[in-house]
Amino acid sequence: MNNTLLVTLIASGVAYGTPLLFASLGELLAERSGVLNLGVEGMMLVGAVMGFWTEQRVHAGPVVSLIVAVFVAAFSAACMAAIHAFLVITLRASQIVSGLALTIFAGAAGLSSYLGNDLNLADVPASHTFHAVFPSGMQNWPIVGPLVFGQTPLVYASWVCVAAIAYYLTRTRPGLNVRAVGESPAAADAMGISVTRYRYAHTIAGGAFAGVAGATFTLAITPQWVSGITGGAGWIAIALVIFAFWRPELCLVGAYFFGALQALAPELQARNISLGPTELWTNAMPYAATIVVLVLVSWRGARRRLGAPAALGVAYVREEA
Amino acid sequence: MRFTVERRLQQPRWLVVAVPLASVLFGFVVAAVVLLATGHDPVTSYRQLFDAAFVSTGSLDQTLIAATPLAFTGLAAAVAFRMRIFNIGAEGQLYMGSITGAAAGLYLGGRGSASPWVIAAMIVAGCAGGAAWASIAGALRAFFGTSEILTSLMLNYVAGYILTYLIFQSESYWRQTKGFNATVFPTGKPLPSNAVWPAWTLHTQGGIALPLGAGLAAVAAVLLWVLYRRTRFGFEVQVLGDSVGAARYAGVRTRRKILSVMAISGAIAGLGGASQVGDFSHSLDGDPNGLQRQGYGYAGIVVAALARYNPFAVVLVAFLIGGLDNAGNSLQGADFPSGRVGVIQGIILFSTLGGELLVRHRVRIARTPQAPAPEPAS
Amino acid sequence: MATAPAIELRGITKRFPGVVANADVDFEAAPGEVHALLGENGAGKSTLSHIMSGLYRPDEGEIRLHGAPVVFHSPRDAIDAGVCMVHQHFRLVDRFTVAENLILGDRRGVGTHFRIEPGAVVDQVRRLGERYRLPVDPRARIWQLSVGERQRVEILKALYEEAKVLILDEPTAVLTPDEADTLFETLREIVQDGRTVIFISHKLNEVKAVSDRVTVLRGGRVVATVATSEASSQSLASLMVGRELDTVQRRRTDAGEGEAVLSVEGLSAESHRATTILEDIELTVRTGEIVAIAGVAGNGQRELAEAIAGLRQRTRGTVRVAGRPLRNGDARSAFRAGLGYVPEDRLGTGVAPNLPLSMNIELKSYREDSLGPFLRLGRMRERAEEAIRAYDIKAAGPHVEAATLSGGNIQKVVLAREFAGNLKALIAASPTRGLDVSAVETVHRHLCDAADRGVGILLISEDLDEILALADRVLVMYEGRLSPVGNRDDIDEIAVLMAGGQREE
Amino acid sequence: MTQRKLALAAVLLVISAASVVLALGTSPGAAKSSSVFKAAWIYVGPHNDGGWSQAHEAGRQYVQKMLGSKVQTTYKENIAVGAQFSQTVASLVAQGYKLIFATSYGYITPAIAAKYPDVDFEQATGTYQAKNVSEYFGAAEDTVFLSGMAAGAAAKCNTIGFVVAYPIPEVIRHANAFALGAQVTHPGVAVKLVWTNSWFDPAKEKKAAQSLHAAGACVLGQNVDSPATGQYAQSVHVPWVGYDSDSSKFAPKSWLTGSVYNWGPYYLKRVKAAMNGTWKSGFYYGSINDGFTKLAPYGPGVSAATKATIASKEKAIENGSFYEFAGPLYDQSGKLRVPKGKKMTVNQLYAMSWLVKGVIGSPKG
Repeated sequence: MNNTLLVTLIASGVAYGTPLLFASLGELLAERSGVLNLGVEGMMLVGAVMGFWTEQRVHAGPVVSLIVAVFVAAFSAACMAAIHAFLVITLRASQIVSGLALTIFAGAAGLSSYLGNDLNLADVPASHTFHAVFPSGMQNWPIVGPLVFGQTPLVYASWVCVAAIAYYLTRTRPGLNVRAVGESPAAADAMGISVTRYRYAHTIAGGAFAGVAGATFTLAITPQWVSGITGGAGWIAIALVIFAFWRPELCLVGAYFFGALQALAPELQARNISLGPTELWTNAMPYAATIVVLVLVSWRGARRRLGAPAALGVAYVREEA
Repeated sequence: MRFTVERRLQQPRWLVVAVPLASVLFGFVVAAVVLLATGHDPVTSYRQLFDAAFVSTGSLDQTLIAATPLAFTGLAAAVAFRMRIFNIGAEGQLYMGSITGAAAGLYLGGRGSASPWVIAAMIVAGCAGGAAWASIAGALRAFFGTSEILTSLMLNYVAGYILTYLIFQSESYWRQTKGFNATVFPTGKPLPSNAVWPAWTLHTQGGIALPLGAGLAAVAAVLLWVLYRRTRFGFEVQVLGDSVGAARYAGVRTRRKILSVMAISGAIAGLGGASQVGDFSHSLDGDPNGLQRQGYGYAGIVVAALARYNPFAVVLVAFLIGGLDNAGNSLQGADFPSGRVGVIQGIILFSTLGGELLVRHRVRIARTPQAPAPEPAS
Repeated sequence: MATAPAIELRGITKRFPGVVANADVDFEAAPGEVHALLGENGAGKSTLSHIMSGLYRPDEGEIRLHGAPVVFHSPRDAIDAGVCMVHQHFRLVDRFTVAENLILGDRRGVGTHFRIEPGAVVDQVRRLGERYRLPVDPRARIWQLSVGERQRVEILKALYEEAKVLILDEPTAVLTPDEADTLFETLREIVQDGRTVIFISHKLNEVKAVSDRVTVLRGGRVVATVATSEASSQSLASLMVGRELDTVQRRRTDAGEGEAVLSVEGLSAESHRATTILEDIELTVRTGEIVAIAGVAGNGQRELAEAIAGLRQRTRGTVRVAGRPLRNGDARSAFRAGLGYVPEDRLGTGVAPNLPLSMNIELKSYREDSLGPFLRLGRMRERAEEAIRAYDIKAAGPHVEAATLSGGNIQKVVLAREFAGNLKALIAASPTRGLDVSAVETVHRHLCDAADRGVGILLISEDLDEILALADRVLVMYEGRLSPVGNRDDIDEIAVLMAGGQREE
Repeated sequence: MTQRKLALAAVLLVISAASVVLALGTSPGAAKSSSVFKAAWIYVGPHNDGGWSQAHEAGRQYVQKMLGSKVQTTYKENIAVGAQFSQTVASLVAQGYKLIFATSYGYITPAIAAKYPDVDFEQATGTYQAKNVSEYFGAAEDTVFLSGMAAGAAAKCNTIGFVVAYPIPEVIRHANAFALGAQVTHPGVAVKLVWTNSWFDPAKEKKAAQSLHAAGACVLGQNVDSPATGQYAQSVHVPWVGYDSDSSKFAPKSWLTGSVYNWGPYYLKRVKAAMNGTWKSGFYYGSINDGFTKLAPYGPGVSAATKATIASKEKAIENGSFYEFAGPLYDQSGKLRVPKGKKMTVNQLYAMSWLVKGVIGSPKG
C-alpha cells in the first residue's frame, strides 16, 4: 500500500516540497510587506553553504550542531536579504533589478560558490544529517507512515511555521500591521506603523526562511555541498507564492504539489508508465500552472479577494505619498 | 541626527556623470576590502581583471562574444522597461529566437539558397520566434492585466525545457540524427555553410572578429533610439510609460502598444538567439550545460538598469559587463576561485544600483529632520 | 476663555524648497468648538493640518495641547495625544474590513493585544455608529463601501481612537448636500462631548453652516480669526482672496438656438466595478452654448465625460459631434471629430507629468503633424513656444516637464492644446478644481470666449457658483441619471435634484 | 538624454584609461612566461563535485605532482559548452597554454581546433578528431560489468535499480554492462533504469533512487556523478554501487564498489609527449590492463566469495579470455543482436542504442 504511486508521490512531494515551502514562506512574508525579492535562489545557496559549514565545524552532538547549523543558515541568508532591503527600501532601487543582482552576487557563480570552495566543503560527507525521528515501525504504517512519520524534523518544523505564519498574519497585531503595510503603506503610516521597519523586518525574516530552505538541501535532502545545489528551487518558490495566492496554508499544498511533480518523472519511469514527454511537462508544469493561476488572479473581481498585496513592488516614501 | 532624502526637481549635469563613476569606484573599493579580507591583493586582482577583459591578446575578441548577447538582452529589457513593461523574459525569448533562427538556417541553408537570403531569413525568424514567445506574456498583460514580470519569468523556464527537449529528448528537426557522432551524443544539426553568419576581422591584438551579431546589436540600438525619440510610435510609448491615463486620453491604443512593445522586446532578444546560432554555435544548442547556463537574459536586465535604459549606453555597458564575464573565465583556475569574479561583479552592481538614488534624490543630514516635498503644486 | 485651548499653535513656520507654506502662524481651537480653517487652495491649510497631525514637523514654532507643549515626531504621536486627522484621500486599507481598519494601529482597545480579534470591536463600532449617527457594517470590506461610507469609517476610526481634536480636510468634497448636512450634525454632536473639530474648507457656505469660529489663511499667513456668527460670507470671501471678488459673469445670449454640436442619445455605461453607472443619458449641446452638469462627485459625471470622450466603453447609445457619430471607446475618433476634453484629473490624464511641454501640447495632434511615422520635433517645439506665449504659461521653455508647473499653468497647457485645431464641442470636467482665484478667472474667461466663438461646452462641475456664473442651461446628475433644471437660477431646485429628490411638477 | 551620454562617455573614458595604465603595468609580466610547459583542464562542473570533474582534477594534480616545476597546470571549472568554452580556450591560449584537456563531450568544435593550430587539444568521451585534437576515454564497461557482479551478488530480490544520466550510447553501454555483470552473479535479475537527464543533479538523483527503491529495487547502482544515490541507499539500508570515483565515505555501510577512472597516468603520458614534441593526435581507449579503469576498494557488504568471483572475471578480461559484449547478446525484446562468436567493436559500443535483455526501461529515456 505504501508503495502505490499516489503514496510515494505524496511522500516525496512532502520531502522535496519542504525547501520550496520554507523558501516560499519567506518570500510570502517579504511580499506581504510589499517587497518583491527575486534573490531567493541566491539566498538559499548562501544558507545551504553556511548551514553545511556550521554542521561540519560545530562538534557538539548531532542535535545541537544541526540546530546551530539551521540558525547560521538562516542568519547568513538574512544578511543577504538585508542587502536587498537596504537597496530597495532605503535607497529605493528597482526591486526587480536588485533581486536579480542578489542572485548574481550570491548565487552559483558568486558568493556561495566562493565560500564553499574557500571553506573546503566540497566532496565531504555530512557529519550529521536530519533524518526521520519516529521508529521505523511507525514509518511503515499504511499511508500515514511514509507521509507523516517518515519525515525529518525539518518537515515538522515547516508545518509549525505554516501554522505560525498563518496565525501571525490573520490573528496578531504585527500580522495585521504587515498586511496593512503591504496593502496600503500610506494608511499604515498614518496609523503610526513604521513602513520601513516592517518592510526591513519581513524582508530579512524572509531571507532567513530562504536560508533554512537552502540548509534543507545540504542537511537533509542530499546532505553534501556542491556549487548550485538548489538547482533553481528558488525560482519555483517565487512562482509558488503566487500559486498559493499569498497564503501560507496554500503554500504548503502548492509546495507539495510541485515537489510531487518533480518526483513524478522518475516515479513513472520506475513503474514503466509512459505519459508522453514526461521530462518536459513535469519540469515545465510548475511554471505553466503558475501562469494559469496568475491569469486567474488578475481576472476582474478576483483580484481584490485573491490578488497580490496592492503595494507589492512599490517603494513607499512618506513625503511623496 | 538622521538622514532625509528628498526628490530633486532637476538633476544637475555633473551629478549624472559623477554618480555612476563614483558608484563604480565605490564598488571597486568595497570589493577591494573583501579581497583584502580574504587575503588577496586587490591591485593585482584588478590589474589581472582589466588585462584579461580588454587588453591581453585576443581578449577583446572574446569580450565581444560575451557582450553581443548581453547587448541584445539588455536592449530587449531597456525597450520594455522604458514603457514600464517589465519584460524579464529575455532569457526564454532568446532561446525561442535561437530555435526559430536555427530552423530557418537549416531549412533555407539546406535548400541551397544564397547566403544573404538565408541570413536575412534567420534574422527575421529569430525576431519572430522571440516576439511570439514574448507576446504570450504581452497578451496576458494586455487582455487580462496579468503581471508580465511573473509570467515572463515563468516562461523562461518553459522555454529552456523546450530547448533541451528538442535536442535531448526527441528526434526533432533540429537534432543531428545522421552520422556516427550523432549516435554518440545528442547534438544539434550543424548549419550549412551558407547559413553561417560572417564576421569581419580587425587585425589588431591577434585578430578581433567582429561578429555580424555585434553589428546588428549596434544597429538595433540606433533603430531603437530613433524609434523612441523620433517616431509617433515612440511618442506614444513615452506617453504610455509616463501615464496610462494621459495615453488613453491621447487616444493611444494601450493594448496594442503593450503587445507591440513586448513583441519588439522579444524580437530583439530573439535576434540575440539567432545570433547565438548564426554567429557562434552554428547549431541549436540545447545542452543544459550550454546556452542555458549563461543566463544572458537575466544579466541583460542588470545591463539595462546600469545603462539607465538608454540604448547606446546599453551597448556600452554590455561591452563592459561582457569584459568582466570574459575576465572571470580567464582568471578563474587553480589559484583563483571562480566565485570571486561573481562576488566583485555583485558588489559593483549593488553600489551602482544604490548610487542611482543620488542622481534622483538629494540626501540631507539634519539634526531636525525636514519633510521636504512641497505641497502638490495647485 | 477659562480653560486652555484644546490645541494651540504658536509661531509655526514651515518652508519647502522655494516656498514658505506657513509663516509665523498662530492658531487655537477651544474644546467644544467647531473651528473652521478657511482659505484658498495653496493658502497653507493642508500644511498646517499636516503639522497638527504630526505628518510634518514645523521649522519653527510650537504646538500645545491643553496648555502643555508637545512635539509630534509622527502621526502616531499625534494620535496618541488625541489629535486625529481625516484626510481627503482616505487612509484606509481597501482589502481590510471596517473593524480591521479600526484595530490597525490601535493603542487603547483590543488592538493592543498581541492576538487580535476583529470580532471584538464589532459591537463597539455599532455603538459608536449609533451614537454619532454613523451607521456602517463593521464586517464590510472597505472596497465594497461607497465614498460617503468610507468617510464615516475614517471618522469612526478617529472616535474609536478617542480623539480630542478631530481635523477634517475638505470632508464635503465627495458628499451630497444631504450627506453633508448629516455630517455637520455629526460634527456638532462630536463637539457636544467637549471635543474639538477643525474643519478645513474653502467653501464659505459650509463654513458658515457648521463652525463656531473661523480662521482665515492667505498665502501661508493667518489673516484673521473671527466668530462665525459675526462674519458675513462677503467679508470672509474678501479675507480669503484679499480683494473684492471679480467673478466672470457670462452675459447670457440667446444660446441654445443653433445647431447641435454635441448630442448624446440613450447612453449607458458601466463603472470599473462592472455595474451600470450611467443609464439612458440624453443630452444636447448647441453651438455657442454652455450646458452645465451639476451634482455631487461620484454620481457618474466622470464616467459620462469619459464615455462621451471615448475613454470608456459605452454599453449602449450613440454620441454625435456636429452630426458625426463617434466610434465607441475611441478617444481618437472623438477628438478628430472636433470634441475637446478637459479632464478632471489634470496631472495624470490631462498631461503626461514627466514629459516636456512640447510633447504635452502635441498630445493629440502628433499624428497629423508627423511625417509618415516620424515626428517633426522642430515643429513641436515651435508650437509649444507659441502656446506658452499665447496662453501666458509660466514655464522656462518647451523642454520643461509638465509636473514642475503650477496647477493653473498646467490647466493652461491643457486648454492651449484643446483649443488648437477645429474645435466644435468641449467637455470641461471640474476645470477649476484646486486652482487659485486668478487662475479660475483665466479658465472661465477662456471657456466663455470659446463659447462666443461658437464652441458648444459641456461643463461638469460640483461648484454651484461656477455653474451659476457660466451656464446657459443646467442639468443635475444623480445616480447615473440626468434631470434638467427648469430655471437655471433656482438654487433650491438644483439642491433638491442633487440630493436625489424629484422635481415638483 | 545628452547628460546620460556624457556620463557614459566619461565612465568609458575612465575605464579605458585605467585599463591602459594597468596594461602598461602588466605587459612585461605577461611576456616572461619562460620555458615552463603549460597545460590546462576544462571541467563542465565544479572541480570538487565529488564525481566526474573531481576525478579529472585528481589526474591534473597527479601530473603537477609528478612533473613539479617543469610544468604549470591550471583548471577552469563550470565552463558551459559553447561561447564560454571558446572564451576560456582563447584566454588559455593567450596565456601560453599549449595542451588543453577538455573533459566533456561537445566542447571542441572544428572551428576551435582550426583557430589554434599550434595548441593540442584532448577531449574526453567525444568522437571528433583532427590533427591537433585527440579523443580519449576508458573502457569502463569492463569495470562497470565487474561492479554489476558485486551488485548482483548483493541482491536479495530480483530487481536492481540503476540511476542513469542521459539516454546516450555511453550510458546505455554502461547500463548494459552493469546488467550483464549482475546476471552473472544473480541469474535472472532485472536492472531497472531511471533517467535523470542530467550528469550531475543530487536532488534528482536522489529522487530517482527513491523511485527505484519504491518500485522494488533492493540494490542501487548509478551512472551519474553525485553520491546522492548512495546517501539514499544507506538511509534505506540497501547496498550501493557507485561510479566515477570512490565515494564510499558518503555511504560507507552501503558501499559495495564502483567503477572508477584513473586519468592521471594517461594525462602524464600526454603532457610528457607534448613537452617532448612527440604528441600526436589519436584515439585512446584505456582499459583495465592500463590501470585506466579499475574497481574501487570494496565495502563491507561484499563477501569473500564474491570478491573471488569478481577477481577471476577481472583476470579473464585482462587476458582477453572473456569479453562481456561478446555474442550471443539479446536485446530487451529477446531479439538476437550479437550472434555467438562475434564481439562488439569499440565503434559499435560508441553507437550502442539498445538495451540488453533483463534491463527494464527505455533506451530513449
